[in-house]
Amino acid sequence: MSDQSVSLLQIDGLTKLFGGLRAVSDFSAGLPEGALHGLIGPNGAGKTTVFNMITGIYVPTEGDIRFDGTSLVGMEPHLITRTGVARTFQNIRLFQDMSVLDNVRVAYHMHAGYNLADAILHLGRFRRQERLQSDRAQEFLAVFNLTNRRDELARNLPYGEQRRLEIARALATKPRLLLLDEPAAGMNPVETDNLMELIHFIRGQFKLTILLIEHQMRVVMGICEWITVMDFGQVIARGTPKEIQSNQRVIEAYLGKRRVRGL
Amino acid sequence: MRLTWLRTPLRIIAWMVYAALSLVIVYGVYRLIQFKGATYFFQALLDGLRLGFVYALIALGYTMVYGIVRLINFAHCDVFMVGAFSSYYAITSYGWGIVPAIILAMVVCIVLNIAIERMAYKPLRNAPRITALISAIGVSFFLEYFTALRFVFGADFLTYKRPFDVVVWNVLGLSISNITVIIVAVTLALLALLLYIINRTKVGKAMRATSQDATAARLMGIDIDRIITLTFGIGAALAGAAGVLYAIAFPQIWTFMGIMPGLKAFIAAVLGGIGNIAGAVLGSLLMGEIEVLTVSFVPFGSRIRDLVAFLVLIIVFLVKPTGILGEPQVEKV
Amino acid sequence: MALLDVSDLHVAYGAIKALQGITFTIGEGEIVTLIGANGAGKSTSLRTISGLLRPVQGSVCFRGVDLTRMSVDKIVKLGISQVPEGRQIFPKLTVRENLEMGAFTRRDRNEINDSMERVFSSFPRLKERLHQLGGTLSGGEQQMLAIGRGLMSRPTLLLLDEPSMGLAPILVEEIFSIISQINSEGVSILLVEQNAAMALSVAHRGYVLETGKVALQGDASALLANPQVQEAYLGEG
Amino acid sequence: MSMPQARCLPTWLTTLVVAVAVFVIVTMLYARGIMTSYVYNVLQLACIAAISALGLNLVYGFNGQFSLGQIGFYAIGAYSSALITKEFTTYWSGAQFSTLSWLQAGMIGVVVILWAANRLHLRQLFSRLNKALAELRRMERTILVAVVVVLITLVLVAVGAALTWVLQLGISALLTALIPALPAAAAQSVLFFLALVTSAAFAALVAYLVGKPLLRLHSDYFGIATLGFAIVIYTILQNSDMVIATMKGARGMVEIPMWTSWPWVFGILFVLVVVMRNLVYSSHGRAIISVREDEVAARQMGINVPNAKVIAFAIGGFYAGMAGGLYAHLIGFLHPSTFDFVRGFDPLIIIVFGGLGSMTGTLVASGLFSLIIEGLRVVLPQGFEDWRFVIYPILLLAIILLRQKGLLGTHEWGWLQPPHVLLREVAVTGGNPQPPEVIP
Amino acid sequence: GPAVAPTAGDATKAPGGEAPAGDGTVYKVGLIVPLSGDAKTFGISTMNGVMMAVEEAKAEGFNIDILVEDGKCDAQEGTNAATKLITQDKVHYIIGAVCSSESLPVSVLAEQNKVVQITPPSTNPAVTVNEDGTVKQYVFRACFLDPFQGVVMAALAKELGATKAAILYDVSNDYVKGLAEYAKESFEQGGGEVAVFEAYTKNDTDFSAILSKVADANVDVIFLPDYYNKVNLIAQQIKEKGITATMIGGDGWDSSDLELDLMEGGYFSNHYSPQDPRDVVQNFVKNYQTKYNSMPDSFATLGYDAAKILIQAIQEAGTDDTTLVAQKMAAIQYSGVTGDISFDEQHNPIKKAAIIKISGGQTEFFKFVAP
Ligand SMILES: Nc1ncnc2c1ncn2[C@@H]1O[C@H](COP(=O)(O)OP(=O)(O)OP(=O)(O)O)[C@@H](O)[C@H]1O
Ligand SMILES: Nc1ncnc2c1ncn2[C@@H]1O[C@H](COP(=O)(O)OP(=O)(O)OP(=O)(O)O)[C@@H](O)[C@H]1O
Ligand SMILES: [Mg+2]
Ligand SMILES: [Mg+2]
Repeated sequence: MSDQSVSLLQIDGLTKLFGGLRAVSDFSAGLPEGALHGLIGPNGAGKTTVFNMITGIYVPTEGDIRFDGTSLVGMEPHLITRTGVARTFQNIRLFQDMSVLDNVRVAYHMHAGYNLADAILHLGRFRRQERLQSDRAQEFLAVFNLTNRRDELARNLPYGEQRRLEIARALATKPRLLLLDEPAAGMNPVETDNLMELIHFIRGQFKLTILLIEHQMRVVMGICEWITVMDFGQVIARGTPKEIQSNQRVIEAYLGKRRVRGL
Repeated sequence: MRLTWLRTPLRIIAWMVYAALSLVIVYGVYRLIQFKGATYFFQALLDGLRLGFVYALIALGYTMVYGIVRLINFAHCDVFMVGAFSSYYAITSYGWGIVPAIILAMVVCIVLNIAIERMAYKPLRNAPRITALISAIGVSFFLEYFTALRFVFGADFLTYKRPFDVVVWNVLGLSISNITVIIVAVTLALLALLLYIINRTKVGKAMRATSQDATAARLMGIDIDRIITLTFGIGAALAGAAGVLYAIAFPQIWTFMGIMPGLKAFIAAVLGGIGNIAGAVLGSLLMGEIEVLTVSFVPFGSRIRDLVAFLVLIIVFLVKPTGILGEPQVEKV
Repeated sequence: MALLDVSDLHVAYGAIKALQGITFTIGEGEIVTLIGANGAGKSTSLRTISGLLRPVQGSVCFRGVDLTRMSVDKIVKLGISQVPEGRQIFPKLTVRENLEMGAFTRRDRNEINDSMERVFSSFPRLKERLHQLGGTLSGGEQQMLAIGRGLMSRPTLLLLDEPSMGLAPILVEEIFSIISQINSEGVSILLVEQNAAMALSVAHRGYVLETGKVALQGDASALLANPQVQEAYLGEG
Repeated sequence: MSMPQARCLPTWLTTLVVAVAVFVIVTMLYARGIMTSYVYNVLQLACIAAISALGLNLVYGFNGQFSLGQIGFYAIGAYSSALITKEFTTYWSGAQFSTLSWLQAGMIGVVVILWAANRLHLRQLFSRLNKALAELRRMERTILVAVVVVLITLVLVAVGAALTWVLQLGISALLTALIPALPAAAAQSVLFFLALVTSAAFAALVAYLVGKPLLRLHSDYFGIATLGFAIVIYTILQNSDMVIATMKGARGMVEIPMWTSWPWVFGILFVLVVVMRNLVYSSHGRAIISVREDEVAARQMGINVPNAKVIAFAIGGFYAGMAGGLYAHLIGFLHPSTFDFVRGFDPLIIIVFGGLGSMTGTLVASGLFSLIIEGLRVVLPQGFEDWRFVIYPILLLAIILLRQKGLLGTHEWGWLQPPHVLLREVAVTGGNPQPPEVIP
Repeated sequence: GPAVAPTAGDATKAPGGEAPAGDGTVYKVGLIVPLSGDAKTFGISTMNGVMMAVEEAKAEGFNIDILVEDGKCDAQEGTNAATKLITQDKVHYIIGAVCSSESLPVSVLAEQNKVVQITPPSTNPAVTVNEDGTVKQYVFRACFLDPFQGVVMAALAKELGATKAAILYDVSNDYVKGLAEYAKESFEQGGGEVAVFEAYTKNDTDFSAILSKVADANVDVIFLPDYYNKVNLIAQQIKEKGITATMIGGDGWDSSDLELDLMEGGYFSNHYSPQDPRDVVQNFVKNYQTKYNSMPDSFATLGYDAAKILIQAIQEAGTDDTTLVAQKMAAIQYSGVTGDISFDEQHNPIKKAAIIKISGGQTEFFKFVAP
């Protein structure tokens, strides 16, 4: 797929060592604009580590990550976000003691459009922008069906809503690329189905490119157009869901011989 | 750009810089020794070591409790003071020897510290960490001001009568007293004992587990109340022993005696990497040496010994944000 | 007499009433599963059984002994072991030390080593990571470690809270077969799962919780066939 | 959280009424002689404690950075403002405005250096330099880079110093021309104001410079490093007479004009509360709070975490500096022992006591704190003076144990509550259907 | 042994309990001393001395009402204590405070409110004198100033034949620092050499590094101008270092808690000598011992004399008019335990110093030195 015309995200020879452990080794991939790709692989294969390197949490030992032509390697995480990359976390990381609305508004900070002095003096610009920001944030909440939870503390939300809030928050940074790390974990099949629809919806709505890590095959196979499979930090297969499902190596390393029920 | 022609001159400059630096260092050390003679220099080193071991004795208790319950136990230094006072009364009023006096101090401190834990920390186990810290500060104030009342210990500065005579040996022109030897020996023994308990025994592992995730520890069948009580007990025993030895080294006691050595020792523990037993000793030794060497060799050193010590602390932090032996903070995202 | 009798259990977090009178039993050698949506009170039930939470009302009896006033460590010593939701492994202990902590209540070194070998045979990955710190393991590895640690105490009753969460499909399969295997060795299991289909396929009986109450109960196969369950929890509606 | 309710009065109005009432009542009572200077003084001290604690509340309560260094900034504010006003009244340096003008010019110089260093994008510069020199060995490269570093530093410092010098001349001329021309009372007020603001800004700048490297440290390590900073300041103050004789070191700096009065203290507290409130309930405030909640997530939300931390820390330093300045001019005497590290616990105790992250809590707790310590002085009978500090920790412990989240938890009152966000009918642009409801 | 200090309650009889004498005026006096914190023991001694004087006066029918406040050896606390006493309790006279850091802000308030203040032991010149050299009309002190005592100590060293001296002092204590600086100046002027002039801070307990310097310099005398508690600690370590130089100290040494065997052969200057045969001294020592079960130290002595001076000034003025009392005090001729006292134009007492020698584990009177 790296041969596809223009890649929004282009990863080349990415390697990450933790001490002696090769968590990711010579990983390459390309993601065209508007794609919805899946990244799967056994536990500990290095998927989250790839996300962490894209978003600047870890600095790669080797290799390059280009987003829309600029290299993200060595860039500070918040600057990476500013170039248009957003993510969710495998273990939900919300701002627990802030309200649902404020969680989203924090993400909107970089588009706040007023400075400290405006805020302290409550100048006109502050009022206008704050109004705008609240409206935007509430729009996100509406999309994610969280409007009636607006003033609740994030920590008091049930799990499924926390997951949705995390995605809403990521979207508020106005990304072009969204990285979702196991968004369906801990959801039951019905909730998972809803999530899938939601992902589809936001992709169209916000013109996103999405890279998704997930272990629930009903999600990956259901919505991804293209899948990359990792094992021991390396790519072991790429292809359409159909191809992957029948790939012998993937079955051995990851899917298992018996098809998982509920797929 | 062809820059290769730069290589040779640059390399020459580099070697010159290295040579100059080495010369400066060698000369500096030479001057230090020459300043007042080798004896003076080594005596300073030795005095620093002794002070360091005194700090280490206190720091062990701090770091032990911190390592398990993540609480900066500000009351530790006051428990230490109570230990010193109880041995004082045993020695002056009842003529006890050093060993029974230490044991008494340890027992008194253990009882006191466990009582404090029950009353001031245990109810706060589920509260934010800072609340327990404020509680510890409150306990510390209480102990200091309460014991200064007339009918408790009183506000006087009491001279501590050592239960044995000081013997000063002269080795190669350096004077070493039996007090130094005792302090070093006791500190090292306690260090070994603590390391053994924490790393090798089941209780020690239970302590570490409790410190990392108390709920999970309970699910393993660990009675965390017992473990925490035990931790405070061990901390108190260390404070008791330290109190007596400190009073023997610097034979004067009063109810506020704990604050400064306590602070220094705690900071030394942080310098070494808080929660790390060996780090506490290392940090303390460094702290002691810095102080004594500053006083001995830096102009106006005795006025600014604290300043230098804390500047070193800050510099160490900038290089190693979790202290000398502290594990780096890893967070898996 | 059933192994575990839970009757009319009410549990609250402050003002939030998480459980509002649930009753269920687990027989000797049974696998029982609790299913339900997020926030239904599944984890709360497990936490109450293992003593982490105190009920407002109701009782939990294990072989006729009331657990509701007992401390967690005593309950563990009775033979109840919980694998908590969200793994909760000890991040700064090595994999090996984590497993040893699981055997905290046991004394015999040889038996402990035996158990450890058994865990390794189920999860070979853990053996490879033996000296790595728990906190740096990947999500799935941590889950394996948590289950392995739960098994180390040789429990009579094992409480599993979403053991398949975040695991690769091949391991999910594996875990469920391990669950069946442990059960066949006589360990009773209370299983909480989002993946209701799989849970019901290994369980003997099941209970469906809805907002703190038991909505449905019955044999696993009957529940699997129940159209309500299918629609709400199996995604096959 | 409060639901939208039909209020008869907007919150700002009730809050303003209460503030004005407090101000007027105290002023009246004092003017009528019903309130003694003692109570009047203690009230001012309580307000000063509140200002310093508010600053710490931003650093710890809202930003989550455990700092024990607040007392250091308090000391900086106290001593520098005292030097300024004392120079005005006594010409101790032979001039009337040199401290003030040097401080102001110096701060501008430092800020310019920092700004320039920032604009130069040094990190990129060096990586580019490194790349350009790729064919050289590491050792050789290091030398060249070191030379560049030294050169840039020298240039920046030179520019800053030159700027400072020129500015100082200008500022000093300006002050000399303007202030003495005012009527005496006005001149005094203007100067006092300048002294307070300048020294608070100075404290903030020091906080910025100290915080920049130290804020990388985690929780308790940062706490201890800031404690170290406070002790460094304390030691410097003890030896201050070696550099500036007027500061007198351990003898204590005397005859600082006693200009602080209730209107000053209350007015400044009022303004600073408004500033804090507006800051907290802005996007910048939310960014600061999010850092407390989860640094990693905050970064991923595009927040410049180091920056957010250092800004909060500098603002906290500003508040402490302001409080210190007011204190110096209330007591009229400064002694290093007032800035002992044990005193540094006071603002920490106050904010935990009131409820971390609650501005109302901080205000209430500061009042209560002073009330306990001074109230005991009044209440205890003769002969029990030494019981004051025995009872105070008992009360502290009792309250902490009974209200573990502090007096007010995170609750706020009146206008200090989070501003109400309008519920909007939002139409999702594009007219797509809403995603289906997920099972509750 | 530990002094059994009474609480203020024992000493203060219920105010106003006695029938007003003479014109019926009750003279309200405030006493500010540190009663909490690490200077508490000094505060208690001072208070004991003051209370003895007050009770004697009461027994003679003088109508005095004394109110005690804790100044905690701290500027803010001292200020609060003083404003409370002045504005709430309406006292016209203040005895205190002990630490200069308390006395200084109190002196400003006293001057503003025309309240007569006499501090027993604060030596900081700024307590009685403004920076511009003018005297605070209402503020006095009972102790001699650092320059005088410093000179006395230096002269004593010379007299003992010392040529090389070490001076160790506490930078954080202005009394100690002042003494050290004046002793140094004076000793050097007399041709001596101060080979070691080293500072330490209040909380130091380990003096090994400084003492290595002292040992290395081989001095004849060591000036230790600190209080007895610190001196005990330093002397112990001096002994352990094997240093044999003569130790010389100031009035801070005067305490029953001074470890005499450590100071053997040492000298210190004091306000009086217990061996002084005058009645006033003998009565004071005897009464103090019966009342408090310990020998009076310098704080108690100065507290006693300060209170006596105040009472005498009030009696001479015969009214409660503080301006008059201050004038009377400025011109007072008082004869007390610490000698015959009058005030110089800066409100510092002019009195003799007694040199005390320590030998054979006893203190003995050596000689008087007049200013
Ligand atoms: N900070 C770290 N220090 C040391 N090892 C690490 C660190 N982070 C990850 N690892 C190791 O790197 C490997 C890859 O981890 P990663 O989290 O990327 O796996 P993953 O593919 O996301 O797995 P999962 O599906 O279970 O979440 C694992 O073996 C893990 O133990
Ligand atoms: N610590 C807590 N404090 C307050 N409320 C809580 C707490 N833990 C759980 N709750 C509430 O109790 C209810 C039951 O929660 P529980 O965790 O038992 O649900 P669950 O069935 O395990 O859900 P999930 O599938 O998300 O794990 C929920 O409404 C939840 O919000
Ligand atoms: Mg992962
Ligand atoms: Mg759950």
